[in-house]
Amino acid sequence: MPGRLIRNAAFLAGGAVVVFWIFAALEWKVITPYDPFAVGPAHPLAPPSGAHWLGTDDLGRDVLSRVLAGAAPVLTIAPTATLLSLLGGTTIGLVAGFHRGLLDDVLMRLVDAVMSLPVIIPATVVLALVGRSTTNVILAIAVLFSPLVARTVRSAVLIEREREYVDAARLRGDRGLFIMFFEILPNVTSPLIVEGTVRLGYAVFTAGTLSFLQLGIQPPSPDWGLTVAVERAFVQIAPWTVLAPALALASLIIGVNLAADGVRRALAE
Amino acid sequence: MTPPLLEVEGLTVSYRRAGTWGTAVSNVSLGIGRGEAYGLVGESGCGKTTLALALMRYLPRNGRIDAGAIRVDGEDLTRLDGEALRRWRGARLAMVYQDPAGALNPALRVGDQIAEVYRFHRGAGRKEAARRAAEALAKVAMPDPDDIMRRYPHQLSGGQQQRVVIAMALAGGPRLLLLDEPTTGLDVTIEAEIIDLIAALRAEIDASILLISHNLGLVSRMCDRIGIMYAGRIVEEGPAHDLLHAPRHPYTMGLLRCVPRFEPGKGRVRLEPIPGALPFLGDAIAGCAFHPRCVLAKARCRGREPELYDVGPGRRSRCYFWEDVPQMPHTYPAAVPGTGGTSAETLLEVSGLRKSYHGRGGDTVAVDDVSLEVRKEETLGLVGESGSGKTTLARCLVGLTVPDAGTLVFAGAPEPWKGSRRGLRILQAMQMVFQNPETTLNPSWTIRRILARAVQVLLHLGGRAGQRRVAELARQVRLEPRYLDLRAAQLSGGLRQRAAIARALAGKPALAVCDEPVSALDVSVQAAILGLLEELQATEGVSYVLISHDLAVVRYLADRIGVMYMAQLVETGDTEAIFAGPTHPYTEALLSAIPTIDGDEARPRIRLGSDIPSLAHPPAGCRFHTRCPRKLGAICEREAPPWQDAGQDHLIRCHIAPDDLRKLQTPPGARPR
Amino acid sequence: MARFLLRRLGLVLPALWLVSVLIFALAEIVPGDVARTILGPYATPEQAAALRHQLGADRPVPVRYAAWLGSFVIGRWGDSMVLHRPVRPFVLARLQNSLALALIALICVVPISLGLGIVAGLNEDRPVDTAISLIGLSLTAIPEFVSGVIVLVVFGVRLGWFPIIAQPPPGAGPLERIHDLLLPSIPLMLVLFGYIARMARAGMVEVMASGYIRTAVLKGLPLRYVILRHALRNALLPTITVIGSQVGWLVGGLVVVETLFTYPGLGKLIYDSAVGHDVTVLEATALLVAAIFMLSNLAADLLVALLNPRVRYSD
Amino acid sequence: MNDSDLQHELGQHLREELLAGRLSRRELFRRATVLGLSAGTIAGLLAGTGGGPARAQAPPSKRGGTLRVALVPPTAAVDPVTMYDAGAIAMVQQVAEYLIWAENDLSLRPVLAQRWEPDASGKTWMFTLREGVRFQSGQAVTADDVVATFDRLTDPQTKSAARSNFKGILSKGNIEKAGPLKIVFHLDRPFVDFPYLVSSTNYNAVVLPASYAGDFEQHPVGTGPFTLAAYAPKETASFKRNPDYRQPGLPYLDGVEFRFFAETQPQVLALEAGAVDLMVATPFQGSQALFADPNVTILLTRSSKHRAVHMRADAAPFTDKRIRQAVALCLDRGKIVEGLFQGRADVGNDEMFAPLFPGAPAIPQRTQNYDRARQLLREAGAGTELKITLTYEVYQEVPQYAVYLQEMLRPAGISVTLDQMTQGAYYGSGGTQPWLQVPMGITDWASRTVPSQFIGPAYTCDGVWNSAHWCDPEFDGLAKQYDATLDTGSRRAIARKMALLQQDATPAIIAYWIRAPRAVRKRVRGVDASGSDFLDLTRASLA
Repeated sequence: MPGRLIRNAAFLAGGAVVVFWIFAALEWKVITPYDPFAVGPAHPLAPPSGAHWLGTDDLGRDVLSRVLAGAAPVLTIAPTATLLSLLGGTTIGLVAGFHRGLLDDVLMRLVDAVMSLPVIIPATVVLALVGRSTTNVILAIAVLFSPLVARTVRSAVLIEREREYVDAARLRGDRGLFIMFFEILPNVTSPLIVEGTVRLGYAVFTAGTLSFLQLGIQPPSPDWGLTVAVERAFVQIAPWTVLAPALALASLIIGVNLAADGVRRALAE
Repeated sequence: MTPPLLEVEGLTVSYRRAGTWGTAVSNVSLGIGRGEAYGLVGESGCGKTTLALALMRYLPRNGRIDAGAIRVDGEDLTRLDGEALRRWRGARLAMVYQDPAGALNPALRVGDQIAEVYRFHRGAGRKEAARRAAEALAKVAMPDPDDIMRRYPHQLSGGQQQRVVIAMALAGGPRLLLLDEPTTGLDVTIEAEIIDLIAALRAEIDASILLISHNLGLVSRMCDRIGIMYAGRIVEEGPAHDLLHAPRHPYTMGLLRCVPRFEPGKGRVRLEPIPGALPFLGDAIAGCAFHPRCVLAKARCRGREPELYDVGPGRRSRCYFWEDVPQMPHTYPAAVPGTGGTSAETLLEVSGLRKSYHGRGGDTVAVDDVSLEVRKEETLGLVGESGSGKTTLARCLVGLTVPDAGTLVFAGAPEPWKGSRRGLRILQAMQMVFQNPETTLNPSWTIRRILARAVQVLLHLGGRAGQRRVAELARQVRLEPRYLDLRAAQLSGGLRQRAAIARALAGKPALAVCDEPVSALDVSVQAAILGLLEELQATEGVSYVLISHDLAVVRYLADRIGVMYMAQLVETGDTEAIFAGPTHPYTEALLSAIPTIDGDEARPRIRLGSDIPSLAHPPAGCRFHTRCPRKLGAICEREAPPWQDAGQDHLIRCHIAPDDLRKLQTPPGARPR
Repeated sequence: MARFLLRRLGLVLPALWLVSVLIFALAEIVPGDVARTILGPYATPEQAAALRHQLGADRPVPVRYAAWLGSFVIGRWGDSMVLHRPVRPFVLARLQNSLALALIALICVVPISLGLGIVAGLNEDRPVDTAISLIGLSLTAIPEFVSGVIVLVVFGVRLGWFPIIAQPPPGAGPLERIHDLLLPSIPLMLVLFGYIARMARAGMVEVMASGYIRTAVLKGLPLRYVILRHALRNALLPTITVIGSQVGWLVGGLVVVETLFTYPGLGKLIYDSAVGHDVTVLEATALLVAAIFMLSNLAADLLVALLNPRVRYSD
Repeated sequence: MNDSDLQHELGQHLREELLAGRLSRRELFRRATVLGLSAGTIAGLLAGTGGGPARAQAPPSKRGGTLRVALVPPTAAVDPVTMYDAGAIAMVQQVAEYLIWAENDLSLRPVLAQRWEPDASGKTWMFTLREGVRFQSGQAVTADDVVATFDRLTDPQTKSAARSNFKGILSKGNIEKAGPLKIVFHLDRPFVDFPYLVSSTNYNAVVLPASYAGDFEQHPVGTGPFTLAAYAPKETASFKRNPDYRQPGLPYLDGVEFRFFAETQPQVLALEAGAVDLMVATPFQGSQALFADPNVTILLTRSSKHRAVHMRADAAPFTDKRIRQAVALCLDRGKIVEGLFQGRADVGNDEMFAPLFPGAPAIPQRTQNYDRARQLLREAGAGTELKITLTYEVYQEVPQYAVYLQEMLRPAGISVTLDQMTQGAYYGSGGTQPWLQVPMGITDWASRTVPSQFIGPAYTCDGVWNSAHWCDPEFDGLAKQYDATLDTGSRRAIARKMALLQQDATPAIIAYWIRAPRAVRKRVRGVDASGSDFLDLTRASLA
């Protein structure tokens, strides 16, 4: 599998972008030219210059430093939320797909209900409910994505459960739980990985949107979605304050999607 | 010989997989005369389908023709492209595919799909094309062509779909008809009808035929000349009769010896499996491709690859030692004392088994009131076409499916139907071997872990004792220890089936239900597995319920046979008694439909009229009356036939008494039984 | 076929009921309350409590839910406690706006993305395919608020081609309405393009590798005819389902774009009523969006069934 | 119109103060209007002391046209009695009028009330209504309407926030109809600035017909220059010219079109693109583009609008006032005003007498002093690292202010965790009202015309909105005394004592007093900025 990945140009490009942002998220304290939180009332909204390559924001803080530091919140929220949604989703999908019957219908109706509302609405209400903090954002995204993961896992399980090795396991007298988690689960990891990588892209997208609606991370965090939300008021006179975080967010999502696409192709071959 | 219609010269085709190119067809040359039927025989992975696709210039994107020429009527197809190639296809060359359902567009009416050939090749208008399409359908013996025209593919049976494909192929008036495994997916009786149809059509249109198949019987019946392919090369070629009765290549001889033939009874003639495994498509090959598995192989065979030497009138063989082939030593495994059915003690007794599924259009009865018994160390064969209910019956026996009614008594004690409520005793005692080697083993487990788990659950043997039992099982199924630590994907079909059998034996079962255990395997590998099952019965004393649609396999292994038709048992009895006759008219039709290699008992061909009725609305009275050549009359349509005894508990469910059946079924002057 | 319809409709109702319970419960525990929304921060707690009592907002939750459900089921959507206006005309006017925007976005983006998706599918792994796939992938990745801001400034303010307040005057003709709504629909189109093009491509690739296309080609039929008559119909089926699933988002999920372009759509109304605690409006709009989502999915599935005889004629 | 002898005597007192340099001309003019002196008398007092009042009005260049206004939408149904947000207030102010209009310089302009005068004790006020004024329903305006209006606002059952302003000053039933156009207010305690409480400052106090039943949107009846023609919540509101408005020839405009925007940014874009002519509230943060736009004029007025950074005096860690003082000493107020408003605000001094208010006591200005702050923290035993949480709402420049505070407190060893909430959540509901409960918070205060309107509710022991929970009986006494003293000289002395007391205790940091900007297109005439985002379009016109 890794052999094919390396040869896939899209994967390399996407991977490079993602690695860059991960590096930024871990090392921003070292690599940022200025302290991203240091306020500079003397020079708010200064255009890009020698001193400040990407200019300064409304509080005079260096935009480049904040964009680099901004990778950290997104890259803690999105992967964690995706992982949680994978765990939750897989369990629901396994149980629903394997047991069928009433349990399956109820779970799937729940999935329909949650999915029928555009992601923003439950997120709004959930975050307003439990208050705004990074952990709550992670929980909100995980809760919202689990049904989608469940749906994918369920369809994969529906195919596997008809396979003869499952009958053989039943024939031995193995219990449902063992069959689900030890026999079937290892064989649905491939669609799970694909779903996981796709979810990661959406998690970054949703985390950014939640911050934009000021429901997610709190100032003075350099989070990109939040920065775009706050700085978009100055978009005419200081477009760099909005474009920098916006393009950073877009680049990360594209990077993740390209990498995901590469993984999917490699798995499919 | 008139100039050949098709002339293939030095054709070499290779595929690119994961970056590396592997040759699938290497330096093949063959010729087919006008109106001649050429049979191309080979097991999976020998490159026969690749050859067909290359002829049609429809190789997938990762395939390419490296060298060679394909001349039809003198024109080299490898030179043609674009419009010229398009005109050739359909008009000069036509193809019939293995999977008829997949070959028809699900979203278009069948009539339109045939008519469009006339519109494009014969320039016919819409109405004219429709008329000729209906005509074509009539030609392929389709009842009520106008109704069929308006139907969609999913509304037709397998047999009907294949007939439509044939009609489509013939619509362009092709000079060469390519048939790639045309009947592999069909039931035996339907297959017979399609074969007869092709034979009849051949006479009408003066097109040559290239039939590709793995079934020697089928090819011997249909074709004038035969070519045997192995690992992308033609290893032997010649007139059908001469080749089959006096093979000049070790592989051909091996194939003939491993196919269950129609000599009576088991225990005397053991099948001779060809040792080793089939090479994967594209493996690098040194010297003669067959030498690793060849009994006659000598040092020379490993050197340069032999040519196709002339070995007789129109006969060629790619073997240095072709003269030694007739005296090729046998590779019988050690003869095993045949115990077959001696002990009368009943192991399993099922009575009144009924299982129905409630679908949208009311209930479909899959198994209707079946009673049977299996004796110790005996093999009961269950034969029937698809939809006869034999698999459902098997799943009910082992507790995977819960029937509506019926009782099951195992070794004297009644047992619940639901698997999860069965005690360890019966779980150990009754296990199942499944059909498809691809999915019978968990792909992410190693063989050792699969067997260890079975031993752990069934015999509560963990740790060292468990490992010892696993090693013992591997020995019993002749699975070398080095395979134990591999995953299913890394094993060949035959090895996987051995592992599956080992898993079934984990709990020292008394009865193993085998659902089509060999039908998904190549012929040479089938013989090895059948031999293994037979050996295990002798050494472990395990009895089998063998489920198969292949009468030859059942005849070879089974002591007693039950024939099922549309969810009902129609005949039970000892194997020899049934083959000797008299038999239920359906069994008679089944027997006659089996294509046998020339020279075996040629049976009078019985054609079953219409198609198999739908199981949801079975015919009243005797369910076979709609297709029965021996139908008495109204009685068959009204009353369900009683069980009639033909001696030595050979029971036949038919209104015709057994003796009358015997008279009807013995052709004048045939050898008395 | 009818059975298929009945069964699916049967599933919609329980799901919708589940949505209403979900919304009521969540809105109930969101901090802040309707009295505060009406009276503002400076009213004393006693005054707020008095208003809550007057509005019956202090009754136990199940009682209020039952009262709301009772009237909602018989068609009385009730009045907005905050705006003292009947909910139905207000919400339906907003629905009309949302549908107009959704329609314009769909009309513009569906043909383009289908076309390009099919072209990509026919030229699998060739440069044109990689290009289209990459563009699709990148455009879907850009959140609406990012592309919205950029589009707003460039076309709205700097170039002035389009009005930045996406509210066509009441008497505007269809052309003018489309012109005014084009700006907010651009971010939607960018997101949708990725989804639809990728699915169309995947559908085409799968169909071109199928048995019946091989048969059609080997029957000597011209390639263009094979694509149009045989391939296209089966390739587009999965795409219809994708489009169906996006309608729900297009109608009710655009709070971000509606805020940016001051467009009075359902998305913003749901957001405001959720934060402002206007439960009657929230329930009506959320259920409306949920119903539209489920019905559009059902419509898509029906269309797919109609186009695919295997389902249409299943006995 | 003759003034009572009391008013004459007070007038002379003001002239002496002016001549003694203890009173500016502007303060004399303002003080005189409060006391109800007629324009003629005021002109006499100012005679010979410099330029006349700068109220000359340039003649309008063009009549007619429709003015398009951008503002925040009303959050709830529009009802003058309970309205509190800028959107609803602006709508009502086009249709209805007050007894008195408080100008930006806090002078009082008679509207429906022609004259008013206090008695000697400042406890009883006599108001005379203007004659011949009609409601838009055609019905004449009488004392009954005014009595009903104020009974409605002081009714214990009312849900109007105005009742808190009248608490302890005016109670229901004490409003006496003394004639067809005469009303007498009997106050609970002397309140020299009472006219402000019935002026536009108390935005709920518009005069409505006695028959008003709380359904303003259905029956919008007032005496204002425009009538409400159509209203689509959260979208648009359109007004038509009131043909028989009490001032002939006014208003100049044919109509007004309100377009509602939930956020500032779309309003800025709309104004820049010319889709609207006037932006009711133009917070500097977010509208910087307009300040540099050639075809936009920025109207500016001083106001008492401010942000109070309260620190609860009754809860850790701020119980010790030295810690509160230390926090206050960390702020560089000049830098904050420069960063947040580019200088468009006056530096505050942690006390309630804003530069806007006349007679503001000049006490030493508190400036940044980290050493003193660190010393205070050591004395208070706060150790080297003080952890505090600052809660605040997302409103105009408040979030940026919070970040400034966080940065400026760090050098003193105080680490601030920011807790941001929406406005709805910050003001809370039922039991939880964060702005009155959190240890440290930033609360936005709209402009008021009189310091006691801040001091009473927020800094007295029984103050309804006392976020800091600060209680100093001496301070309360001084506050009551301040309200009751007519004489400006002694009032300033009391104010000085109160300012020193409050600055020392520092219940809340008042770092700046915002100047309220309002952006208009060049062609808009006759409109003024407003500290409280009020919108008076009586004299508005389009060039």
